[in-house]
Amino acid sequence: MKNLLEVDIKVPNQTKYLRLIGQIGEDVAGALQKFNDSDPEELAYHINLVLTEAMANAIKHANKNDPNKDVHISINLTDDQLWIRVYDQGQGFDISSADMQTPDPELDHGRGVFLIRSLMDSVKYRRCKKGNVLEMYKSLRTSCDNHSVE
Amino acid sequence: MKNLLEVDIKVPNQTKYLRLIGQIGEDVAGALQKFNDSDPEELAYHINLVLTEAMANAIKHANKNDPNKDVHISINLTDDQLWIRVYDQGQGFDISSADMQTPDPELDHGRGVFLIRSLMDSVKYRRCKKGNVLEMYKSLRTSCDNHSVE
Amino acid sequence: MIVTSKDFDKAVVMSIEEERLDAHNSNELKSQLMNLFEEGKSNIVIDLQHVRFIDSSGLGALVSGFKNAGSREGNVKLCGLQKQVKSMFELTRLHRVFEIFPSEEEALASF
Amino acid sequence: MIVTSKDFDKAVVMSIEEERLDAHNSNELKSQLMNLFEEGKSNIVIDLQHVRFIDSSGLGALVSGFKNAGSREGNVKLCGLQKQVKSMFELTRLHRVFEIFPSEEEALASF
Ligand SMILES: Nc1ncnc2c1ncn2[C@@H]1O[C@H](COP(=O)(O)OP(=O)(O)O)[C@@H](O)[C@H]1O
Ligand SMILES: Nc1ncnc2c1ncn2[C@@H]1O[C@H](COP(=O)(O)OP(=O)(O)O)[C@@H](O)[C@H]1O
Repeated sequence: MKNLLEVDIKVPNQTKYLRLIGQIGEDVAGALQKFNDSDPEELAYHINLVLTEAMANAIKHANKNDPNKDVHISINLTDDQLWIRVYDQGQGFDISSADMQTPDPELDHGRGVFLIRSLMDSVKYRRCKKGNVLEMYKSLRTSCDNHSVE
Repeated sequence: MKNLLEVDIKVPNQTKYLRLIGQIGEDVAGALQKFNDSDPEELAYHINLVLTEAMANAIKHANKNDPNKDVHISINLTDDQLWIRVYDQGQGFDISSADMQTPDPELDHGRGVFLIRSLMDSVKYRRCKKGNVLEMYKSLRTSCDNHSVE
Repeated sequence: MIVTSKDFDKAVVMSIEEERLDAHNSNELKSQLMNLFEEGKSNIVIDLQHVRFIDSSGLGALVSGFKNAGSREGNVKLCGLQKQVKSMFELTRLHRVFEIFPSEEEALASF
Repeated sequence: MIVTSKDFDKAVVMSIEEERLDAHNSNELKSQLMNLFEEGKSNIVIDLQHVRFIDSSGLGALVSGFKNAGSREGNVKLCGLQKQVKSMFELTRLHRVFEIFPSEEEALASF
């Protein structure tokens, strides 16, 4: 599978950059001509959202809001596969503890990992060279398999 | 000078991706709160344009429209400096031969390098590891030097 | 964060004049709601018509307002949800927590 | 590339229904203009009101149409330029080549 599109981004560990990262995710979605069963705006929203959730967790929980740290994000798109990786410099956490149950509707937090898991096909969190990476994968194959890039 | 923002992109050597690259350039411009003497929309347009012109030249003149080649683009933004680099896999050319004179208004081509030079503070074209790079620099320092990133 | 508030007989309508509600501005939404509670206003309609994007922390700020209003015998109701925003409430089952109305008028009439 | 054409007594108005005119679609603009010339239509108003972005190859396609029209005793005039698009014509001195009008009506009246 040829790698069609690779976007690597390094931004300061600050929430004001969430908008930029989400926007770039929407642009990448816009480069897809045919979509998964979802409509184009929905896919753009979902990519924006998982990037925003993963980056916000890296900023808050892993990098402890230290503005001198960085968040590194990579987006890889082929004809029918989307990979998003968000790297943090924290101590890590056990993602299996955040289970797939719908979060308690009365809680004012704790919906980020749930949303990511709901919208992506597979989610892994593992150690890597300089910290940890949240690795999210989504198949973009249509039912009739006539998917292509614009 | 701390590197605030780094975006690295690899796309297939196809003009249909010009829009995506230009759009990402506009997003990066949008992350700047205060601007050069220009207004925000103007700076966004200029970044979109120089990316589009440089990438179109890499696709057409260097990579000879070969759809299996790639174009590699890097955008670096600090508080007051913008660097844009566009890498091609061609045989290179002598950029000094494209001089600073306004192109003949009757010609239907030959305005790309002129526009890039008009809008950026410095432009260099040189050999690098796997080909050539067009390196464009712009200072974002305001007259009163109170520039900052949003 | 830009927020405008209008006082009506039965409730305050707070309109979020932002395209995006995320971890960068959701704390400010929480504190804007707190200000209203401290002024004794606990029946609130939040107009989301300008919000194109909401993340989990934006949802969380709304839940926190909802709980605070409840503890003061008030309520937080929502209106003007765009399609994608609405689907976030459905995905997280929050459409069963909040009363959601198409328009400000309908939300106000329900108090 | 989406382009709509309307025939008037004195000229054809060709409206570019694209946000962006760049090296990806400028050749198509050239050939759409060629089609009109081959139908014997050489007085043309190009309405750019929807074009938010134009690059050097978009400008080049317009110049090529202008020269072709001239060689057929016709003219290509422009209308509806957005602010940033207009500034590209000024930077490249093409505002001295083309007659540029605020509206389609004014462009048509000038033939
Ligand atoms: N990158 C990370 N590094 C460390 N801990 C994390 C990371 N991402 C998530 N977590 C942990 O998982 C929990 C659940 O995350 P999430 O579902 O996004 O909810 P929230 O961030 O609102 O608490 C967090 O409270 C945090 O303890
Ligand atoms: N990356 C490149 N590799 C090889 N030649 C180039 C490259 N960029 C520009 N050129 C040369 O410089 C000339 C001027 O480029 P430009 O001003 O963009 O005009 P145009 O592309 O319309 O001819 C081109 O015609 C080409 O010969």
